[in-house]
Amino acid sequence: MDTEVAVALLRTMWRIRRFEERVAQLKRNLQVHGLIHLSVGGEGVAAAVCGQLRDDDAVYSGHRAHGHAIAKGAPLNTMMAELMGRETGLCRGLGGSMHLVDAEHGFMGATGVVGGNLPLALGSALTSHLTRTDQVTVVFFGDGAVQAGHFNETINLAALWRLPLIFVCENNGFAEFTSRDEHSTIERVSDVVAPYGFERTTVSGSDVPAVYEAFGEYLRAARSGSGPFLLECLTYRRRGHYEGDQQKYRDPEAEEEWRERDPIARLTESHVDDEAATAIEREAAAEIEEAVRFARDSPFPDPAITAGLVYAA
Amino acid sequence: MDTEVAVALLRTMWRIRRFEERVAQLKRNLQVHGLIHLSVGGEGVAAAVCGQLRDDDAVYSGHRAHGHAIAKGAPLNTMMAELMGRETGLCRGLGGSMHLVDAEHGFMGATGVVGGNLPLALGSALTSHLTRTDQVTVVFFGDGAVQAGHFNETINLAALWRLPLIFVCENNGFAEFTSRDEHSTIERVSDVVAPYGFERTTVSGSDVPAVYEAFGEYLRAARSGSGPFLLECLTYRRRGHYEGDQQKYRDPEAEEEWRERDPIARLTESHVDDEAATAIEREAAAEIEEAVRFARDSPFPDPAITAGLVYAA
Amino acid sequence: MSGELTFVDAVNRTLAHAMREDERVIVLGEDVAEGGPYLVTAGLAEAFGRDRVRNTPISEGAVCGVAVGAAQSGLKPVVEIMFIDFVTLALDQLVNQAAKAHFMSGGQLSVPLVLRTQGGSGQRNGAQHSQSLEAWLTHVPGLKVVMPSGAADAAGLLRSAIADPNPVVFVENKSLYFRREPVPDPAEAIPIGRAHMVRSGRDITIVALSRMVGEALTAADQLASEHGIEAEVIDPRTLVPLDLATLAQSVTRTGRAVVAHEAVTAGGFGAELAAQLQAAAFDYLEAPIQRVGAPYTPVPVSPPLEDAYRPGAEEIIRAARVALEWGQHDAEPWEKGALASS
Amino acid sequence: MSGELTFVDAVNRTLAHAMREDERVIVLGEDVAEGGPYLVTAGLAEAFGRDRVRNTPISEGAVCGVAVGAAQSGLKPVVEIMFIDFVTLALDQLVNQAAKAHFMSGGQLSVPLVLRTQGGSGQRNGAQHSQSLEAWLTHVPGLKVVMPSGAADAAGLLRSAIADPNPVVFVENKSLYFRREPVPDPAEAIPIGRAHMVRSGRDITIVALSRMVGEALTAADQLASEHGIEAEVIDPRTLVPLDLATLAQSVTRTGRAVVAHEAVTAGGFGAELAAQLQAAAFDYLEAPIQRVGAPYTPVPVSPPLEDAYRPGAEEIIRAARVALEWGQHDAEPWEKGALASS
Ligand SMILES: Cc1ncc(C[n+]2csc(CCOP(=O)(O)OP(=O)(O)O)c2C)c(N)n1
Ligand SMILES: Cc1ncc(C[n+]2csc(CCOP(=O)(O)OP(=O)(O)O)c2C)c(N)n1
Ligand SMILES: [Mg+2]
Ligand SMILES: [Mg+2]
Repeated sequence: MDTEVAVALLRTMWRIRRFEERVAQLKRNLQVHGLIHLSVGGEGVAAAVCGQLRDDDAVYSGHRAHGHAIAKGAPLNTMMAELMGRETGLCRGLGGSMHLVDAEHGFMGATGVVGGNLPLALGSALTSHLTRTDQVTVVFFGDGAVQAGHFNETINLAALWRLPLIFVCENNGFAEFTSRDEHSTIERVSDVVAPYGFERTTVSGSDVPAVYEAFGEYLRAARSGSGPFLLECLTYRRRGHYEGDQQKYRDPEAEEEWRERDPIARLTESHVDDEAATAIEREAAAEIEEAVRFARDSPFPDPAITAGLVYAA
Repeated sequence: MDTEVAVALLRTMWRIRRFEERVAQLKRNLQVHGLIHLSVGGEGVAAAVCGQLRDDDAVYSGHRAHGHAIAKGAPLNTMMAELMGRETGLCRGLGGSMHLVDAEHGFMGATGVVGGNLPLALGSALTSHLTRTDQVTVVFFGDGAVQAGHFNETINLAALWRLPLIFVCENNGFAEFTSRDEHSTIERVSDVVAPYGFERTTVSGSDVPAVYEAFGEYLRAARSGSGPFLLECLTYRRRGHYEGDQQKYRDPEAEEEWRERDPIARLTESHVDDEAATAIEREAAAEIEEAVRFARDSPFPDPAITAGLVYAA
Repeated sequence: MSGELTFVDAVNRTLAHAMREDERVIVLGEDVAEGGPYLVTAGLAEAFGRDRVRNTPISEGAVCGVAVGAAQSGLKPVVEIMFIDFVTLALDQLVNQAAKAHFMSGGQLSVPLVLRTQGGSGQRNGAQHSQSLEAWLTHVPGLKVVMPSGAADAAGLLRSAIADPNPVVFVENKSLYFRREPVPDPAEAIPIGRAHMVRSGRDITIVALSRMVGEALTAADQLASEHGIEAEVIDPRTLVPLDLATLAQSVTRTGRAVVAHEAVTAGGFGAELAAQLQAAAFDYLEAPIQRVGAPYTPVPVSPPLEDAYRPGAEEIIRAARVALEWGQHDAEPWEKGALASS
Repeated sequence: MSGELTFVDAVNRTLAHAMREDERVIVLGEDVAEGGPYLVTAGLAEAFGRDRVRNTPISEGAVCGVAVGAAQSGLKPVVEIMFIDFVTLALDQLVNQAAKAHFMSGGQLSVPLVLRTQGGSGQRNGAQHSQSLEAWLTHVPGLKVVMPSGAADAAGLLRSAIADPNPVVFVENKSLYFRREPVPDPAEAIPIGRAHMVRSGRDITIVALSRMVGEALTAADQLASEHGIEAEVIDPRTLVPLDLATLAQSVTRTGRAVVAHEAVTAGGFGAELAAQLQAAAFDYLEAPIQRVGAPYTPVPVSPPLEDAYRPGAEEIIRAARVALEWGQHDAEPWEKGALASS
């Protein structure tokens, strides 16, 4: 991976990290509300995947979506405003953390239903196929979603219809408070889909160049109309399932180990000099402060707007 | 397979065959109503599987369930009465062809929802596990059910909880009017479940001794508490999806081929002398006539019964 | 031009027309390329190709989700759930995704999909293939719900449903499928949200949905010929949005109303109609709004039981008479109520 | 003996009590052995083992089906759907299997299961984690539907639900979870199908569900202190079966009624209540039944929007005043109605 790319990815990762750490603080201070799921420790996947996409490629995600949205190009200001419930928010304060959408940048939506966006992403890929564009669709989901029926229904349909869709599973080994071995006998998600015969692989989500390369290969193939593909990234959820989670199930050893595998630290070490990295981090932090300022300065929406947004005209 | 067993299975198969052929006639004569799905050509599976079960083993099935119910011991008289909507019917005329239940003989139910009984069967196996009995549960389903989300959800749970449940798939290569290759890229259902790591196999459903033996092995294991298992039987639907189906999708060649693989003809040829076979057939036909008489002589239920059967007391 | 068509053919022709007119319209569902069990989609695959008329596996949830995603990205999918009983498997996609996407995205997304399905009893198909579940969908802001009562309306309403930028659930009734009536060709769009005054009358208003519109007309004829009662029959055509004004104006004139559908009475859309009408026409009511629907049981399969279960003209007449004779009995009021609504 | 308990602890203690009393009672659902996000099932796995308190994968449909099968074969499962919003994924099992098994089998099978879930807005969780969908379930013959309004009722009703030989949907409201009140130990079973007269009054009847019972009491206090109006507040406690007699007797006495719930008004259970009450008490009504519920939009997430969305005491007072002042205005009647029911 050349330095220019690494720097760009590092920039995205720091924007996500600082954004989410700030969101955690704001949540404690009751300025951000509701169920907040952070991806601290897993930013590498969002950066390496979305960093290779065009604005007109579609990305779908789930409840842990801030990183994906940022990496796909959603502006920090309007994202922060959305999380703080402001009128200037991406979704005018109607969506919130679990339902971010930035259609302009092809972030077609998060969902609070585990795995709920898997079939929607397939529908998006169907549109590309039928309208003969070279747009690619990517859907992010966790290992917990794999045991939901709509996962298998979607995988089967995707294989059958051979659509330009890339499944990106962030397998952090946990769904809420229970580890993967209480959800399935199959450890690796790429093994779950083995019978369907499409290409799939598992990489470490902390190894950003590896994610970048594996995804890039699938992307090029999907761009020319093949698919589907499944990329499984092994990640670690450094914070609780949601902010406020007591985390009684934590294994301190694993945590130590994974802290060492931090994707930001690793990519910096291998590809970016310290000075540049520090500058990137500072820049990101400043952008986040600006986003908080923007959000704070924005008014809350007028409750009267809701009635007019139930139906499209 | 020794002759005694073969004779018993042949008896069951003829009862199913004659029952269903008679039902087809009655349907044309408007004495049997609604959606009627027959298993003509696939009786071997029902006979070989249910023939090895005890009354207190539980069987669940789907919309094509007559054979399973008969093989599990449901009386022909009350079955026919149920199909003809009579008060003396197994379910007092409230269930009909797709919802047969004979709890006394452990036929715990058919369902009109494709694959709908898969998780119920798992629940039944959970009860055996928790109450420490050696009862085994069997669930029949078609290849069409495999693409429904609840199939994978159930398979995953069964593997995870290791319950004494035997999945029996009757893969006839069709779901309604479309062939399996329009439903999935995976031809064999036993391949679909490969990643879950439990025992599974595929046999010809026309080869009754093969079904008997494969199932028998799983049954013995399940009896001592292991599981799950999946037995896939390749069968052929000799009649339409339902009675009245125009069958435009029929491949006449395949039909000829499969007619030759008729499980009744094959088992007779290999294991039972013609005379005995003819006697068995006649006996079955007579039983069916008696069942039709029984049903015809039974009154229709009084509409007043329905209100009292919505809730258990 | 106008000829007699069955309901099935009216829907079929409208689908073909929409597909011809707009490349973005696609059809997907189980066996749709083979026409489906009722032949509603027969011939479409031959005319428009199997890319646009897609058979799907038995995966109601994901297929509905595919339609949502396709709609959000520029297509106009018409997705079929073969029996409304199986909408139970697709509600997450319909309720949590389709209905809320426009709202939750602050207006960025829209979901122009039509979910066609059919319900209703009468074919001895049993409790899992005979339900009428449209009421659930009227409780979900973001969905529109359309229930045509005949072939011509089906054609005109389906045109509007396909043109609509929102998710529209189009609920057919299998008992209507093979009834013929004149259907204009091409069918003109019938606007969503406007009720149809099917018969006018001064004595009582009958608001009827889907198959019950025909039953209401039979009832009205009999009330007229045998009792000299003139019933006004109104078909709301669309449950969401509901044309309350037309309904309420009628009831304020007649002072009495029966609301009738095939679904179970309790928790059915008739409850919503009754609640709205008693509020809207209170000062003009001479009798409580009477509801007609199915009894509180699953659908039984035995013919005489299903026949007894199934509401029709007779039940409408009985309810109308309760309303018309109101005040002439002495029973405790809640007993009267129970009588009328069971 | 009786001490103050939260709603969460009352449910927890009742589950523990039932599991101790009857080996057949098991608990299953996502993360239940860890206590779940609200700690409702905390400690049960430690006390009764992970065989009887089973964590499940995110497979709402199959898990609900497992509960049905377990119930049919002799267990008494208490299955949890973490948010009622996800009951959309389990409705096939609940509606097509659990609710109909006893009926379709002619009485051979019974399904003694409890499906616990929670709904309601107020936590800024957004449109997919805040719904109130109980009305759907009241439209399904074969299910019972219970909605406790406080900790003590939750304990007593849950006891009955677990003892019931039928599938019972037990709908909690997350806003009530951490409120404390005295709860007897052991809780006595509160019968399913009997309403609770929470406050008596002669001027108007307020029928309120779940969280709205507390809001109705607040409203009643304010109506009394500021306007000298004495409101009667009734909590049906169970929606199916419904204790219509108690409700109707009250309304025939007061002549005015408000029905209030947190769910969207349109298509909500308030429609059923209004429809039944206007039929049962027609001759005694001085004003149309007023409905209070959420507006016809998904639940917005921004705090001031969600606060405006969420119905409470204020909306009940407003509705009560419409009923109490009925006849003093001159608007067209359907405008009044529209006003009252939006
Ligand atoms: C259908 C559904 N069931 C349950 C939940 C509650 N829930 C939210 S996140 C979650 C765990 C998801 O695990 P995973 O998919 O692995 O994602 P992760 O949180 O690990 O990133 C659960 C059970 C939900 N949101 N949707
Ligand atoms: C959930 C659901 N979707 C659709 C249907 C309509 N339907 C009835 S049978 C059937 C095909 C089933 O195929 P398969 O499982 O292979 O069984 P077979 O009929 O071949 O025995 C379909 C689609 C249904 N009954 N249930
Ligand atoms: Mg996870
Ligand atoms: Mg098949």
